[in-house]
Amino acid sequence: MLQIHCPYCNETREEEEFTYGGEAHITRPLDPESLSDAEWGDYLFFRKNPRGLHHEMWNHAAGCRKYFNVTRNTVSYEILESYPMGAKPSVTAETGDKN
Amino acid sequence: MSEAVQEKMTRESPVVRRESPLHYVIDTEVSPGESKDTKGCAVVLREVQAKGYLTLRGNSNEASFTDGVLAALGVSLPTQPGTCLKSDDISIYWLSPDEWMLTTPGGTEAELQARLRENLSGHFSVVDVSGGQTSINLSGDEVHGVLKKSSAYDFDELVFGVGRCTQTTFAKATALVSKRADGSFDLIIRRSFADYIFSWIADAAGEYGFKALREI
Amino acid sequence: MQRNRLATGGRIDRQQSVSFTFNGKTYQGFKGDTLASALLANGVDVVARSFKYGRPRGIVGHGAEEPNAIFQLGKGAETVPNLRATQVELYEGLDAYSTSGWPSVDFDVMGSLGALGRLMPPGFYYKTFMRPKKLWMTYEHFIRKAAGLGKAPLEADPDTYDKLNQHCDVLVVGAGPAGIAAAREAASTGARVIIADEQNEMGGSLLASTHSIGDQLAATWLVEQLAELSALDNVLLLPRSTVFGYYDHNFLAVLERRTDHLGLTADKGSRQRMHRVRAKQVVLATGAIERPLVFANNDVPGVMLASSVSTYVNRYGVAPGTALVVFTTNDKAYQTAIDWHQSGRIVKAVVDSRPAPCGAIVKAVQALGIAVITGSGVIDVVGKKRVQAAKIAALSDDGQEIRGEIQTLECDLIASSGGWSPAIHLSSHTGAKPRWNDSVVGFVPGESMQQERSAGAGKGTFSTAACLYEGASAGVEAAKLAGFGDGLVSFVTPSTQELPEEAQQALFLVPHTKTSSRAPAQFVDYQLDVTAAGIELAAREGYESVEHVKRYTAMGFGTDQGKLGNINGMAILSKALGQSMPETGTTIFRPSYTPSTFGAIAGRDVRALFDPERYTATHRWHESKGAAWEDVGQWKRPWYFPRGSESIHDAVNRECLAVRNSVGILDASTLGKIDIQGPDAAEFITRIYTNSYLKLAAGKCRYGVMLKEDGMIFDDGVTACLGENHYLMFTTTGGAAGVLAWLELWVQTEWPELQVYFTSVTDHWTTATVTGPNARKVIAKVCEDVDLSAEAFKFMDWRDGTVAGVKARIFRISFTGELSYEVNVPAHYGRHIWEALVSAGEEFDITPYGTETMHVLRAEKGFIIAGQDTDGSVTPADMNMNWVVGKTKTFSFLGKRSLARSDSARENRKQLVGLKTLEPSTVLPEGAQIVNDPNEPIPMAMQGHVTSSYFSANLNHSIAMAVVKGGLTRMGEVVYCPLADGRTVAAEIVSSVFYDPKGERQNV
Amino acid sequence: MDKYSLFNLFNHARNYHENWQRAWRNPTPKKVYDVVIVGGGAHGLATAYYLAKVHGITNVAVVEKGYLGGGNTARNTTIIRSNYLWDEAAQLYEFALKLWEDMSQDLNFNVMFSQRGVLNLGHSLQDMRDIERRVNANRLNGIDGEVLQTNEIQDLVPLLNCSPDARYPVLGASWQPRGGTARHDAVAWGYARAADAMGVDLLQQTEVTGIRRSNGEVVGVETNNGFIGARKVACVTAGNSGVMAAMVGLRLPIESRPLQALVSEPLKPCLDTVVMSNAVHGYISQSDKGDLVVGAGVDAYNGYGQRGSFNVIEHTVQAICELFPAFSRVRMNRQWGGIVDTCPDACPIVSKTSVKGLYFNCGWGTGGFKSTPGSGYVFAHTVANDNPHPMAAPFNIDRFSSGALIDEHGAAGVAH
Repeated sequence: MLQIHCPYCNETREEEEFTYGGEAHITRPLDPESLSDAEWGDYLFFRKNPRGLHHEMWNHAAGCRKYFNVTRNTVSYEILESYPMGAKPSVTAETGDKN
Repeated sequence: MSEAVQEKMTRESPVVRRESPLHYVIDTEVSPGESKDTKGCAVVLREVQAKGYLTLRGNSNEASFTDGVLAALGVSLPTQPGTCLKSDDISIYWLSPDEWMLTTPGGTEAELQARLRENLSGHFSVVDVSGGQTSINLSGDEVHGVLKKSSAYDFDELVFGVGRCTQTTFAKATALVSKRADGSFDLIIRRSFADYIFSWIADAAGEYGFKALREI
Repeated sequence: MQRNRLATGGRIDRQQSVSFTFNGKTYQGFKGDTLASALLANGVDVVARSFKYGRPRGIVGHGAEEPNAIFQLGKGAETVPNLRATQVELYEGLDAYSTSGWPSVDFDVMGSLGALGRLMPPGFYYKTFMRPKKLWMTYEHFIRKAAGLGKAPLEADPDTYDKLNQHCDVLVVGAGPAGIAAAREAASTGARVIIADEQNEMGGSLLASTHSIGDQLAATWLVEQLAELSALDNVLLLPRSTVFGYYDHNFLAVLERRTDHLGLTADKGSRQRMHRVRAKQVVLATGAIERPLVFANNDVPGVMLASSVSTYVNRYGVAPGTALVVFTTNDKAYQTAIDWHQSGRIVKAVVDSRPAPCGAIVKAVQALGIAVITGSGVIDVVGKKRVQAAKIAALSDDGQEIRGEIQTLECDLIASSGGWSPAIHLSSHTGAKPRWNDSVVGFVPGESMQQERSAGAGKGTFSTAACLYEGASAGVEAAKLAGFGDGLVSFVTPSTQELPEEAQQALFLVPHTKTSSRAPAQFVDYQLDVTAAGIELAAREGYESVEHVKRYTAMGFGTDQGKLGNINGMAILSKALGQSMPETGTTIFRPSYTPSTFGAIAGRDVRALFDPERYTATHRWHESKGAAWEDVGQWKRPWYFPRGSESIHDAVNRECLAVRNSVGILDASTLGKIDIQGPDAAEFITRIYTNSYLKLAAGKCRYGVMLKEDGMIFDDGVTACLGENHYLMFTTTGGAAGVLAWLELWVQTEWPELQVYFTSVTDHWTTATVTGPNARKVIAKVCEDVDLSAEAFKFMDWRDGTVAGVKARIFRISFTGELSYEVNVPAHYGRHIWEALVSAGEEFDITPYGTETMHVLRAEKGFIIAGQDTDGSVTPADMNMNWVVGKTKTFSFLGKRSLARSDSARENRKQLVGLKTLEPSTVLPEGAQIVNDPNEPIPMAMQGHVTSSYFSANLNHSIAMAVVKGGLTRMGEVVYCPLADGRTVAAEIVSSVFYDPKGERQNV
Repeated sequence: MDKYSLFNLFNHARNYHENWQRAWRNPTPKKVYDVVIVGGGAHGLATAYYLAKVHGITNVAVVEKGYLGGGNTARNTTIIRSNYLWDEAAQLYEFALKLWEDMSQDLNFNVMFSQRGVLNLGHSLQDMRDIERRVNANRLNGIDGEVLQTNEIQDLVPLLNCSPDARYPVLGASWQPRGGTARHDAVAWGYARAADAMGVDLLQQTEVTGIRRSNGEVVGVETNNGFIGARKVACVTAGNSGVMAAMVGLRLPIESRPLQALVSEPLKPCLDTVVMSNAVHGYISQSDKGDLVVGAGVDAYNGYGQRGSFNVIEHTVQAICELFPAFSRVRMNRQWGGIVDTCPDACPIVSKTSVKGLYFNCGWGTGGFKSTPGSGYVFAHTVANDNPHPMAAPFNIDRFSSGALIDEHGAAGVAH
């Protein structure tokens, strides 16, 4: 069972306090009407679903109700960082799993 | 006096009855601070006298906002995550970087809201949520036992001292928890969950000896 | 008469005699006994029959590894199946039964048909019972009867269970020498320490040890250590507590048995307690489990683990036999010969598979005049229900072949030791890959995946001195990493007079004169009757992966999870495949380490506390009026208010008529309510809803529909403009939390530039809906400061005012189609206002109504209920609600783009229509499917289904809402609903608005 | 191939079972195959079997990185039913169910398909509306099913808590008598043995590390044991579909999530049907060995760890104790997790791809085991004809652009 650091409460809390928000950094197209059905479908449904480092959204539902991002290894479940909305991850598949 | 007039008067000054969420659950009524037959009870729950509750939202990075709050309440806004600041009758609890819970003596919530609106400008929000909350105080030697049974948050004094507050899971509901200097804990909970949380605590505390009081 | 009880010794209290029954017969034991030690003391040999072959089985071990002595305790509601006698503490009146053997363990029918066993090789059931096909369910019936151990209780559990969430810096698992040293060292740094141990007494191997530590007996040293530990308030000792699972991020589940040692049910408090432990660091000091040797007939009662024999002698003062043969591959088991000898019983011989063992302990044993037969092994056993003799043969140096004559040595007890397997289960739970270690002859914990380290026998370190040191080091290391102490070991490892050990021999299958397939059964997994021959057969048939073998033979699937058998089994497989142990690898251990009670895992979240019940402020009033309840999410809502003996239909018809003809009152407090403030509030709401709120004036309300980005409706409700940049949004009861999270999601992640704040006010307001032609009259009686006239206070307006002395907010919105006022007051005045309205309404016979009547009334008006008439696959167009979709909105509101997708925009989608049954009194079942041609053969082409259906007392005929392919273009057509009961109901497609189509009644 | 029968068991017993043939060979890979199936789970093995049996394509290899049937085949709770809501899904699962009914005889391997019936409980008025809707749809689609009242349910399941005082009382249930359970490992082994007998090569311990293409067409797979040529490559790698797709730069509308289950200690027969409850989030059956087999819902987050969160187990066990108060004293023996590929509409993808010669069969979510024979059958057809089987057509990947989703969340929900 995960323990997640909330960057707003600045505390590590139990998974039960959070809800999962799916893949992070998916931005809504600015002009949806200009997209083809396929492009729009890609935004709606298609995900990276990587085996390894994953940038994902969590919501501190039972705490501060804020959404934030987490970099987590989807195999070991190790969480490498939590960072607020709008920020960029410091650990990526490119920079590699520090540990 | 004609019936019509009588009828009119009673309508103008009707007897308004105010009921706390645990009104029908806790029989033993006490006045604030008063204690009653809690001997041998290692856990005592008391629903504290009705308070006013306001949810305040705004940008604490703007001095105008923080100054406004200080001016309106005489208490400065806690900006440290998980902390609360109190004056004699007003408490401010940090809920999130832009959200706070204010408590004030029952009946003063409207006036307090007005004061805030006078002193605040720009983008903020004040909402009266008095009807939706109640405060319960948990005390006694086994209060930590009840907390451990109810929440995965670590309330050990090493981690959670006076001046701290946290909104967290409590059984299958949530609570805003803070600690008093006397070692007891205050829980602010939502009205619709009050019956459930009460039954949960009564069940959890059963083995320790449990008493519930309601302040009127 | 406990014939195997020694005159002295053991940790039992001989002053306290305890009587218990086993299979109906009464026996005596002592306080401090386990059920197993007491049975052995009483000379009970056969305690079970084997699963497949019905062979007699006796007690083999003394702890979690015991495969045979699996019993049913007690009867009725308090019975517990499948308890391990070696872990059951004896108490007065304990009542135990074998879980196998028919008619009894002493005479078992299966056992008497021994020869049949040959027809039951591994996987025989995959090869048979296929014909005739229709008989399989009959075959299965008997297979099921034959399988299974104990019986589940048939009544509700009389006990309660609870959970404590624990947080600590260092959790130590196991309270043997290593664990105690670790805990003591970690505690000395000031760290918060928890030490948990499965047994009733802490001490592990020390409890049965005859060694001394320093200048004290191990037992005395132990007492001092535990006293010191329990005196510290930064240490929590958890005896009788099994750490059964090790989960991610150092979460460990610990099951504490609080009262099981006193009786089946708890007198007060919880029977068992689960500790949900978050530990910064963990020390695994879980010890090791002795491995039996695999030889022919090694399952005959009287064949035991060497360490178990020692434990029964030293810890329980029980000598389970008279004449002992020790069969070992290592030095350790020689201690058993010494212990047995010192108990005054005969040691026939120590049979050692090693060609020339000459370690110190070997000499010590010989010095006692005990015969040591080297380079030999016990290859077979004489006896059925009890060992009568051991057949011993000389072995080749590697122990793989028989050399020379076979001699028979009479004895009634064989203590075997094939070495020790570290208990790596918990480390394995974390995903750490076990490593094979040749000198340990076993798997040791792999590289840590969590903040944990192993110490002592659990990682292959066996001498007490070394365990103490390793434990201490692990303790300080863990503390340091948790932020306490300097990581230096403070305590000086005391001296222990342990003799140096010689290398053991790796021997996993003792040869027989015949090949395994023809030799008498050589058991690897006792509980599931898995033999060496079975494993070799699996390999021959191509089941080569260790997982395949496990699954094909069922090895390790028992309640002991292969604690005894797995290593031997894997080794036998390796040999059959001609590969090394590392190549074969091991199966993965899963929680639970030992079985854990469902009730304890559930905790207190059962029965009334299973899920919160949410109440409105007027709940008790409804209760007092005998409301029937509907569960809506976690809310309890009045469903209808039956009077006297009214059926639901009578009550609902009465309520419906009352509302349309006079006035009714509904508790609408459960609707979600969200306060929205900020300069961009209107813009934000307009992006979320399909219609626009930019021009909504203060004092006005508007109805809106929310779509997910896929264009499908997920919630709806009215939003009111309370003032400049200030709105109140109503959501459905079930949707409240989801909608708030949805709003926060968009403003926090996608549109942070929009200045808007949301606050849930659902609980703050009590909402009393007064609806019906007389609604205005009722409100007028309790509210004077609002001009209620149709001109001043219009439909879809709201006003602030005073109702019965309470500041209130009144909305003129209507879900019934009648003149309606929704009175909102802070919930602490909810009951007051409700009663005031009811008494004000008395003269109009104001009628409280529930959700069912609400549903009927809105259906008469064709108003949808999100979640009933919608199912996540319908668009506003499908609901015939294009009027609520803003065509001219500049911003592409959520879900808009999806509406244009080829499938979402296509013709002939299912559309919301009304249905009128041709036979007016027939009410279609909700969920009925619709076809065009009632005579069409199966499979029929379904056109849609009925989403809502009621009898309308006001219209005096049934009404239904349905989604039908192209329904909006099919008005007047007749469709058919073939029902499960054989009826086919014909209905006409009509408008979904059945009542007051022009909407005049709500505008008066 | 050795015939499996009681008669043969006698014969072999006389020779101490020393002469049983191997269930399948351990072949050395050929240079090139007509079809390489990636993934040696039951779906992949079934695909191979039907390619050989129905389409006569026997130059086939099944490439498995671990051991046969070692993924979700070995980790599921073996529930089989076909009472899905929408026509497309119901047809496919019902077709599978019909194949299940003959599987043991067809494969000459007893997969112990036990048609003990499946109950889906309803705890709220909306549950009951959904159940009525689904059962009516099933019946008109020719699928057996009925709606049971609480007292009828109590007769079928004496230990079920049917009290009206329960927190979420049982208001009714859907009942599919032909549903049930099967011996999961046996399904993989049965298909493997039968496929092998027709010449299919089963290559275990062979991990695909890449898919080789030349001018847009598949030509084979790179593996840890070298390159294996293939005219067509069919991926059936539940729990890894995204990773496979990434090898050719494809993305899928799939998220891989942990799905957990647990078993009790073996008990004498005490539960004769499969009981599922979406509302209280748990489902349970009793295996022939006597274990209570309990399933949980899918974990909230993506994960390939074959582990989930313990609180999911806690909630599931709470549900079981709520439904079966007598099981509260029963004990959990073992607990584990699998990885399921979940699609946005809880329906699978059986589809050609933009890469010629590359096919995907994935996204079965919680429906994988019960669909095994149907999945293999229609996928074999799709691969053999380079054209989707009519029953597979609706499960084309294009539906995620057109919006023609087949939303089975209601019917799939937590329950399997």
